[in-house]
Amino acid sequence: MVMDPKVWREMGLTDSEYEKIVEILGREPNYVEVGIFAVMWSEHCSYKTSRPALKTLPTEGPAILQGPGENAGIVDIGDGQAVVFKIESHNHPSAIEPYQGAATGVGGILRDIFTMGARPVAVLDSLRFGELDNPRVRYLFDGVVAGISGYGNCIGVPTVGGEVYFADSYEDNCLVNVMCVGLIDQKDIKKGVAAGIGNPVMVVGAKTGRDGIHGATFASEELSEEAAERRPAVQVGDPFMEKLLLEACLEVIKTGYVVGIQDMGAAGLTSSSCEMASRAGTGLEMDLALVPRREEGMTPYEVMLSESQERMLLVVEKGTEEKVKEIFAKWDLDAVVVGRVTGDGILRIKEGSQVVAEIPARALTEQAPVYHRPTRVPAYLEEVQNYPVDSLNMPHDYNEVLLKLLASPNIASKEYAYKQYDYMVGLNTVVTPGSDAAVLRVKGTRKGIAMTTDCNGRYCYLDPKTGAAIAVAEAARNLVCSGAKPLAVTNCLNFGNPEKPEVMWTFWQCIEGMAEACRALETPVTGGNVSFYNETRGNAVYPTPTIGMVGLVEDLDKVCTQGFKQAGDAIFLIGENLPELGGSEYLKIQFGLEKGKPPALNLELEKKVQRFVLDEIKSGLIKSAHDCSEGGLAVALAECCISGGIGADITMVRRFRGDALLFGESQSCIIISVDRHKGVELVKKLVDAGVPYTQLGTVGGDSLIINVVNPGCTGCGGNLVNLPVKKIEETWRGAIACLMK
Amino acid sequence: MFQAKIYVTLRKSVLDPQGSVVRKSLYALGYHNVQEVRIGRYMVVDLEVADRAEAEKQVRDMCDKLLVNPVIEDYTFELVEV
Amino acid sequence: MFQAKIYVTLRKSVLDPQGSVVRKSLYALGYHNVQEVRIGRYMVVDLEVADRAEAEKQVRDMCDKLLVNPVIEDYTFELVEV
Amino acid sequence: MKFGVVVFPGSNCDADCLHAIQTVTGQPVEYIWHKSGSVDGFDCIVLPGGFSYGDYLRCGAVARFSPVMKPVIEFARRGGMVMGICNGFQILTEAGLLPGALHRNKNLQFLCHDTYLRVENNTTPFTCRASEGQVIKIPIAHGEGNYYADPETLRQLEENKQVIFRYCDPHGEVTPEANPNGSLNNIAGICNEQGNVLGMMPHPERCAEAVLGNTDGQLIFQSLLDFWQRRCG
Ligand SMILES: Nc1ncnc2c1ncn2[C@@H]1O[C@H](COP(=O)(O)OP(=O)(O)O)[C@@H](O)[C@H]1O
Ligand SMILES: [Mg+2]
Repeated sequence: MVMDPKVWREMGLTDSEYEKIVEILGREPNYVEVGIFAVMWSEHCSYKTSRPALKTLPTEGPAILQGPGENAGIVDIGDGQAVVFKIESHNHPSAIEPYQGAATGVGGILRDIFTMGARPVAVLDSLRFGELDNPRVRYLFDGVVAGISGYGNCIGVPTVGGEVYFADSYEDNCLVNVMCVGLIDQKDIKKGVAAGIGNPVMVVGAKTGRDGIHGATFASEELSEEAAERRPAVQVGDPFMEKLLLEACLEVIKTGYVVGIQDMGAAGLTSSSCEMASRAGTGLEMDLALVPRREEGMTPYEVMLSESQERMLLVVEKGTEEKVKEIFAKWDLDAVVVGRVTGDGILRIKEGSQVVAEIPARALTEQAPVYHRPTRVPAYLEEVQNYPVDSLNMPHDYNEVLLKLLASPNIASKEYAYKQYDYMVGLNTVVTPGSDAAVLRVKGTRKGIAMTTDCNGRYCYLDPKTGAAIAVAEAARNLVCSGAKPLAVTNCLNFGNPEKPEVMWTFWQCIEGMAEACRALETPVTGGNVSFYNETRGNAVYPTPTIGMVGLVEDLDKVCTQGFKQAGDAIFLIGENLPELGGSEYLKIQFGLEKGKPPALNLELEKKVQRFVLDEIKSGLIKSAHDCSEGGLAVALAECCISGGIGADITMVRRFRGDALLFGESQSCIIISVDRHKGVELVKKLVDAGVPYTQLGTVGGDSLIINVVNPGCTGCGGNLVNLPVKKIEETWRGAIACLMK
Repeated sequence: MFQAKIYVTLRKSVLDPQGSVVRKSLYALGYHNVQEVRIGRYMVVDLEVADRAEAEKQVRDMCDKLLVNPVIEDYTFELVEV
Repeated sequence: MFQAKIYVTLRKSVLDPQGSVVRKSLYALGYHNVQEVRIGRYMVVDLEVADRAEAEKQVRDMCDKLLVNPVIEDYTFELVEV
Repeated sequence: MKFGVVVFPGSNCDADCLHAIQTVTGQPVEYIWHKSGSVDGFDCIVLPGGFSYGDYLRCGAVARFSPVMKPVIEFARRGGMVMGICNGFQILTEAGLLPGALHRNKNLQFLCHDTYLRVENNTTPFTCRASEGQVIKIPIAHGEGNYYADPETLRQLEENKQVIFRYCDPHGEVTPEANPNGSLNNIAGICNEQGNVLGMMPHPERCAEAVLGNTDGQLIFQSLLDFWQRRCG
């Protein structure tokens, strides 16, 4: 019987993809098989558009134990221990149902970590929304934060960091990227492989319902009204179930009975089974009648494609089934044998005795189509990059501008969000949200692990390659400022519709920039996630390649934070402040402009600055460190004052426009403070290392004072900023809560 | 004045984790006859409106706009004059 | 078989933070007629019991033991044969 | 002195409590599984924080029917020391070992931040190392810590000095601004009439080590040990 083309087209397959399926199978597929191909070959699961670009990223390094291809990446942190980490998007579901969308996003990424055998120790959330003056945006922001809080707090994994940006381009497509970090003894590492012919396959955890059928396909198209109509039953997260599943899985992994394990994420049973078989070069035979169900009358198609949460697929050593069941029973969970590993490479799905689908496992994974989509430079670029930023008027009142910047939601304190997160559970959080990177101790050692997420989408919009490279550099800089050596990267690439050549061009540019920066800073990519089609009615989100990075603190006594520590300490700027106003928050706040060329990134200088700062944090010379990012030098100084609860007296030489000096966002700039008697020693070291620097002033008092002297011009200098720290802090801390009222 | 009693339930195919924990707990307490438990919200809204039709319109409106999440929930309501 | 519909409300003397937030939001949305909002739980329990009196006894029992916290909550219920 | 930390399904501060007790007191401490039918051999039992049974229905409502709660209740009635932190406090009220109830925070949000507490009664096993009126800094992390009791119960609590901790400002002033969740009388922790059962919303186990930046929580675990060894109280 020949299938109506409408069937596969509605499932998201093209006619030529359908022909390829017929060719692979040597026959017409049946309905279940088309459904299985459709999800596995969806953009979300197959990476058919992004794969050629992703291949160009650096993925190897001495510390990398597991690069891309598994459920999460793994880096060595010494003493037989390792860090397991990964980031993932849940953008589309969150736009429809913010609470559950974000909650299940947390649930999914946690499973990616504990499926490797690691105990999740931290979550970070990287969020993007439209502007807060829109009530729908406030609803989304509140819902997403509550969802992350609801799930993460309940399961007891602290949410220790993240970022939130607001820009119009995200109004219809909010971005919800969640990263999870886990700790593991290297000997316990597990992989998603269905090895050992004859070994039983088990489904464990929640029962299967009709949730989110075709969620992966849904995530692979633009959000339109029709798409919203066709939306699958929304998945509701059950963090309590996940907590039990987490404990049970870790317990069972310790026994050594587990051969392979994988969570059921997008495309549920379908993706977990064929990926596990494909990695091991085996086949799987499963009887769907044995899968525990929540609803009656589910068809094989529905069972295979259900995206019910909190489920795992396990392959265990033959003969250990009962012992495995016992452990799950202890945690009040179902564990059911549904099939076995076979040697023929075929994914064979039965319902009772009837075979309902028979597909070579590799056809679904490795043989998925790959597209080299055309690229074209977007027309807007030239206009925005050449905007005559330097002809704008300078402000009269720098105090007012600084306060406006501090109250801008992109710069203001994000404690409205992280106050709702339990960031302490687990007793590891040494540096809590609010500094440059979060630091967690590794109990029983002197070590700490540091983590951060970063990406300025506006920079990527204005210059995708530089923007993506800056995201990597900033992430590394944040880790360095906390005293950690950057180790490795996971990324979440959020873009518009890749079928548009302009989007594809920015995608490639971002990958190039990211690859270059990762190479230079020796932070290989261990995996990540691509989310395309973040686009509605022709409006795509800013290209947003979020970088998640982890680093190692060798000695927790040497952890550094951003707050100024003591009156009298000397303040220095390490790096070089240049006249670069393009892409700054200042331009947006003061002129409503998101234009200009973003700040340049000199990777050689970046490396030098980072190496110097890290070395001198370790030597104990540096007492505080904070990198300049959005809002520039003035905002960074204000944050050092707020965190330290103390003022600063700054004097700078004016070599270019005052607004660029204070609010420009030059890269590779770090504000540090040292003991007043150590200034000379520091300068000598800086000179020896050939690192540019500027002495800025002194810690002390209860105001932030910034004076500017202008050598060539009498009367041009003077006091630009003089604000009580208390006032600065109130403005910065209360801004978002005030907008959310 | 009218009082609206609004009953909000999770849609049929949507997972109800609360309900299933409560069902298990009731079972453990010896209530073996319990088949299913679904947990929703019950809201009582007092409205200073004279006219029933108007009250009805307003309540429906509030539910659609704020009180109910149509993506996962269904609702019914009753109006009592008080 | 019976279906019990159980309505749980916060006691009058207990402040209802959820209700007052919802009331304020409704007001902000332009529903100026709203006087009070109280938010509680609505539970539907399916009971495989043949006899109404027995069903009633069981439901009351469950409420007193588990489903309702008498320190802060009140409840009423209805039984429908299904 | 032997401590036991009960593990309910969904407890997530169990390991934290174990770790803090071990680090601060150096005494033996073990987990007690929720299905356990006995608590024999333990001298102090801790019900840890977390989301037992997902906090579904009401916080602590389902956990209080766990098999282990029967021996815990007996142990408490015999005068054994029982301490409930956060979710543990909620379980103790649901179980009737402590009066009142904890419901949604006033602002409806989960709140995680440091709070200041005034020690209102230093004659209990949990506070004997403190001075009366001492101000300590202990973090909260809860969505439902809004303490309620009817007026009569509240009056009795105050009269019997059963209010052990009150939210206050850094100087010890009990102000509305210092009240994070809407609790009546700024109540953060109470004990039973006999003084051997404590419930508190803030988490002392989270601030009992220097590396975490605050050691005020040690006071409570040290008090327990000193009380047991008759060095205070
Ligand atoms: N959504 C969030 N969740 C948790 N922590 C957050 C979130 N947003 C921001 N933070 C925290 O606030 C601090 C400042 O964030 P950000 O402005 O992005 O810093 P930076 O510019 O140094 O990268 C960091 O500690 C960050 O982890
Ligand atoms: Mg940032």
